[in-house]
Amino acid sequence: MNALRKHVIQPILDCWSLLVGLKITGKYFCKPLITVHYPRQVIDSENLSTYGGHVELVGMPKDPAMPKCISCMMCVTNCPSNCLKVVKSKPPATTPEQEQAWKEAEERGEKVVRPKAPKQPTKFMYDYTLCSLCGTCIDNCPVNTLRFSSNIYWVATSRKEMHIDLLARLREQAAEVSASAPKPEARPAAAQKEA
Amino acid sequence: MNEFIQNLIPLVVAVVGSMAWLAVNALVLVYCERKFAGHIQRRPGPFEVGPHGVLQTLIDGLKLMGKQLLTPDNADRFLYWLAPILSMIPVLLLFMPIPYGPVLTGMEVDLGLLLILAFSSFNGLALILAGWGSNNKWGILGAARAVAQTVAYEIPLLLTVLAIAFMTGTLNLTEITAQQAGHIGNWFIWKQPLAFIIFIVAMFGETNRAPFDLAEAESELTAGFHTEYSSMGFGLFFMAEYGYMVVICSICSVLFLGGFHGPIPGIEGWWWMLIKTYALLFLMIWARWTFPRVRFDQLLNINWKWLLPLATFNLLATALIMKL
Amino acid sequence: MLQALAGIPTQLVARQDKGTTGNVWSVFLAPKQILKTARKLMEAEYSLEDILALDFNEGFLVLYHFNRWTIDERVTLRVLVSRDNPVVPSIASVFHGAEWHERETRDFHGVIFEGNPNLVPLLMPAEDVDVHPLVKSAKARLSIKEVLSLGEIVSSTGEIDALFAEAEAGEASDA
Amino acid sequence: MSAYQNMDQMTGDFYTQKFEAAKQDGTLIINMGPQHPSTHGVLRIVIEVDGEYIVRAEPVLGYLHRMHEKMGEVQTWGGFIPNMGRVDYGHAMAWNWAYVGAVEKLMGIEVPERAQYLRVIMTELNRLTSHLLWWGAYILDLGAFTPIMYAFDDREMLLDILQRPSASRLTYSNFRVGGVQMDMDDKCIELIKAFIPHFRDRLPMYHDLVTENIILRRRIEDIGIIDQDMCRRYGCTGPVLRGAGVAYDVRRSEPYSVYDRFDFEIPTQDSACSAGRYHVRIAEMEQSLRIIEQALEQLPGAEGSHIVDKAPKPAMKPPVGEAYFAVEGARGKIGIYVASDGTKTPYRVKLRAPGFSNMNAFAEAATGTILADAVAILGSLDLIIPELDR
Repeated sequence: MNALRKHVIQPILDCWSLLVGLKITGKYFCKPLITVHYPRQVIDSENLSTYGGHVELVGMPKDPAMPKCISCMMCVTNCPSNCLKVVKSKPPATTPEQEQAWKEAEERGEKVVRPKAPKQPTKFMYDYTLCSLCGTCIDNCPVNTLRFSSNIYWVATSRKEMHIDLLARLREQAAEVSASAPKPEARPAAAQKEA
Repeated sequence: MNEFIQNLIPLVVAVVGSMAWLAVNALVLVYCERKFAGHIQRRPGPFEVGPHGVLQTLIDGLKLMGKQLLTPDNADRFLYWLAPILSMIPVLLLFMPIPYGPVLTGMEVDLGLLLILAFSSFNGLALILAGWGSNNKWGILGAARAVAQTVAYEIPLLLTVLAIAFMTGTLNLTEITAQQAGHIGNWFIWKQPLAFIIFIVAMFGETNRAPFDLAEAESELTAGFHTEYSSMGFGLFFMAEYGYMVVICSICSVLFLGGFHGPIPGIEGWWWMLIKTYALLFLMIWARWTFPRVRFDQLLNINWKWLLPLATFNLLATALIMKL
Repeated sequence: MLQALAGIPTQLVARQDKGTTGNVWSVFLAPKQILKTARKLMEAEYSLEDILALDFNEGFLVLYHFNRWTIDERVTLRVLVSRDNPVVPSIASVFHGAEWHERETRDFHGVIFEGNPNLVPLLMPAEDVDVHPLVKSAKARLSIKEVLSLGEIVSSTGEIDALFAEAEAGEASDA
Repeated sequence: MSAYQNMDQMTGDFYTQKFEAAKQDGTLIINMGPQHPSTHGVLRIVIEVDGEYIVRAEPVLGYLHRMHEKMGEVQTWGGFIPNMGRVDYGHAMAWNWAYVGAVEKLMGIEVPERAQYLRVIMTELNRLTSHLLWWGAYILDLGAFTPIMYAFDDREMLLDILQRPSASRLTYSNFRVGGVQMDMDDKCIELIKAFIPHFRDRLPMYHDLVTENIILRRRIEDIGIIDQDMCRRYGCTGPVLRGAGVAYDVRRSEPYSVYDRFDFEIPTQDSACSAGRYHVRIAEMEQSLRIIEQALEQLPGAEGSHIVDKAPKPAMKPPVGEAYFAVEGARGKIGIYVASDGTKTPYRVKLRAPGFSNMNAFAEAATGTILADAVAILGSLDLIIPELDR
C-alpha cells in the first residue's frame, strides 16, 4: 500500500501541482494589467508628491521667488557628498562719498547704520551627480528652506545639466505658479517632511 | 521531361509556401508569446511598434539582420556557421508532408511520419555543432545537454507515434487524418490518451522548450549552445526553434486531434488545423511562463524512468488490442 | 566563558560594560595563543563573527569577535602585533570562515596570517598586493590608550595594562 | 604569505592558481561570473567541473569593492549614514540601524519610543521587500520568470509606502543618530494597515504557484546541505542558520530596541538544505507581518517624537571608546564595530556583512553537486554582492 502511494499516487499529486500553477497564471492572464503605462498614463499625484527627488529651495510665503535661505552654510558643511555650493551676498557697493560721510559721522560719535549684506545667497548651486539624497541638508536647515522635490520625470542629457542652479529653479517655479494660479505649488507631503 | 516539370512546380511552390509559412508563424508566434507572457505577468508586453506592438517582432528581426556577424577566435568557422543553417533547413522540409487542409498538403509522402521524425533529429546535430564549433565552455555544456536530451526524448516520441501507426496501419499523415474523419469521437486522443500525454511531454523535451530548455538554460549556462552567436546566426536558431514548435504541434494535432477535421461532421478545413496547432502552441507558451526549469538528471529520469516504460506499455497494449 | 579559556595563558582578561560597548569579555592574548584559544572557543560552541584590525602606534591590534547562539555573551580576543613584523597564526583551520576574514584583514592592514590556506588578496585587486588602505598615516595614528579602554580587569599579567596605565599616569601628572 | 610574494613569476590568472593543477584528468575549469545571470551582480566563482559535477569551487570577490570602511574613516559620524544604504540594497534599513545603533551605544543616547517603533515598522517592511526580491530572483534563477513579476507587484506597494517616511525607494538612509529622519503620517500608517491583509491574501498564491510546485521542490530539496557544524565553522547566520535548525535570531537573542515587546516566532527548518532556507524565508515574511501589526498597535501617538531632542549634528563627537552593535538583517547578523577617538570622524568602522560569511560556506556546500544545483544553492544563500564586497 505504501509502495502504491509512493510510486503511483504521489506522482499524480505532484503532476496536479503543475496544473495548479497553470491555473494561477491563467487566472492572472485574464485579470487587468497593473503596470502604469508611461507616458500614456502617469502615477497618481498623491503617490508622486511623496517621491523624494533632488533637493530644491522653498520660497518665502510672501515672495515665492525668494528663498527662505539665510546663507548659514549648515547644509554645505554637513553635506557628506559636498554637492552644495552657496555663495553669500556681499554688502551693496558703496561710493567713496558715502564712506566718507559715514566715517565723518562716526567720528562725530553718531551711530552709523551701514548697509548690510542681504541674507539671501547670490548663488545656490547643487550638483545632482554627487548627491546621495540622504536629506542631511534638509535636517540641518534652521529655516526649512530645503526640501525634496517630486521632480520624477526630470532627465538630463549631460552631466552639466545636472548641476542645478536652485535659485533659478525657484524663480522659474514662482513664475509658473503666478502664471497658472490653479496649479498649486504646495506639496503637503514635502512640507511635512520638513517638520 | 514534361512530367518531371509537372512534378517539380508544385514542389517548388510547396517549398516557397512552407518557407513563408515558417516565417509568418515565427513572427506571429514570437509576438503572441511576448504578449501572452506580458499579460500573465500583468503588463502589456510589446506596445510601441505599431498598434499594440504588432510590428515588434518584425523590427526585432530587422535589427538582428543589421547586427554584425561575429565569429569567436579559435572557433571552427565551418562548423560554427554550418550549425544554424543545419538547424534551419530541415524545418522547411518538415512542413512538406503535413496535411494542413483537404488539398493543402505540400507533398503526399507514404512515409511522411518517418520523414518528419528522421529530419527533426537534425536539430540535435545542429546544436552539438553550434556548441562545439563556438569554442566556448558554456557552449559545450549546452551542446552535451542538447544531445543527451534530444536523443532521449526521441524514443518515447517514436514509441507513441508507433502506437498510432499500429492502429492505422500507415505512416502517411494524410491517411492518418482521413481515418479520424467524422465527429470528435473518432479522434485518436480518445483511443490513445496515454500516448497523447506522453507525446505532449516529449514535445517539450524535443523542442528544448521550458521547463525542459536545458540546452540554453539561461540562468545556468548563460545561453548554452548559442552563447557566441550574434545577428542572424542567433536569428536562425530562434526561427528554427519556433519552426520545430509549429511542426511538432501540427503533428500532434494530426495524430491525436483529427487534423483538419472539425469536431462535428461536415465542417472541415485548414482553419481547424490552425486552431488546434495554435492551441497546443499556447499550451507550450503557457507552461514556459509558469514552471521553473527541471534539473538535467531529473529531465533524463523523467524520460527513462517514466515516459519510456509508459510508452512501451502503451505500445504493447495497443498491439495486443489490435491483435485481439 | 572563563572556564572555556582555562589553561590558556592570557595577557589580560577584562569585563566590559555590555550596555555601552556591546561586548562582555575582552581578552588580550599573545599571538602564539590565538590558535589554541580558537580551538577552546570552538569546543565551547562559540562562533566567529568577524576579524578586524586597528592601527595603533603600538602596532596592529587584531580583534576577533565571537558569540554564542544560545547566550548573548560577546567575547573579543585582542592580539597586539608589532608594526614591523605583523604576523599572527591563522585560525582558519579551526573556524573555516576565518579564511576570508583574515584575507580581508591582510588586504586592509597588511597583517599576515601564518597558515591561512590561501592568503591572496580577496577584496583588493591582485596588482595592489602591497597597498593597505586602512593603514593610517603617522599623523592620524593614535596610541591604543587614546581610543580604547580596558574595562573591569579580572586578571592580568601586567604587559597590557602597562600600555593603558601610562595614560592614566600621564593624565594624573597633567592634573 | 608565499602565495603572493612570487606573484611576478606566476603564469595565468592570479585567482585560478589553485586550480591550475587539476585534481583529476578530464575536468573543465569554468568561470561562473563576473558576468553571469545567476550571480546577481559581479560575483565570480571559479568552478572545476567533471562533466556537470562540481569538483571544486572557489568564489572570487572584490569586483564590487568600494572600501566603505575607509570612507568611514574620512567622513563625519553622521555623514557616513548614506553609505549604509549602499552597502546592501536589499535591506538597507537594517544596515542603517546597525550603524546608528552602534553610535548611539557609544554616545549613550536613549532613542524616543515612537522612533523605536517607527524603526521597527520600517525595518520589517524593508525586510519584506528584501525577501520578496530574493524570492522572485531565486525562482528566476531556477527558470521561472513570472513569479518575480508577482513579487514585484507587492514589492512596489511596499516601496510606495516606504518612500513616504524615507523619501527613497531603494537606498534608504533615513536613520539618524537618536531617531529617524521623518515622522510617519497617518496616511502612511493607513497604507500599511491596508497592505497587511492584502499581502496575507497573496501568500497562499505564492505557495500554490511556486512552493508547492513539484519541479521547484525537486530542484531545491536536499540540495546544498549547510548543517549546524558548517554554520559554526563558517559563521553563517540568518536564514542559513535557521534553515539548519538553530533558532538564532539577533532580534531574540540580543534583543535590541523594542523587539522584546513583540510576540513572534523564529521559523526554523531541520533539513539544512536549500528548501529549508527557502521555507524559513517564506515563514519569516509572515512573522514580519505579525511584528508590524503589533508595532502599529503599540505605536505611541503622534505627540511622541521621531527623533531625540537636540539630536546630534552630523559632525558629532562621541566619547572615546568602542562599540559593537548587531541587528538581524534579511540575510543574517549585521554587526558594526566602531571605535572613536573623540573626534568628528570615526577611528575605525568595521562592517560585518552576513552574506560574506554565508557565501564562504558555498564552496563546501556546492562540492559534489551538479552545475544547476550550484545555481540553486547560490540563490538560496540570498546574496547581495555589494554587501559581500562592501
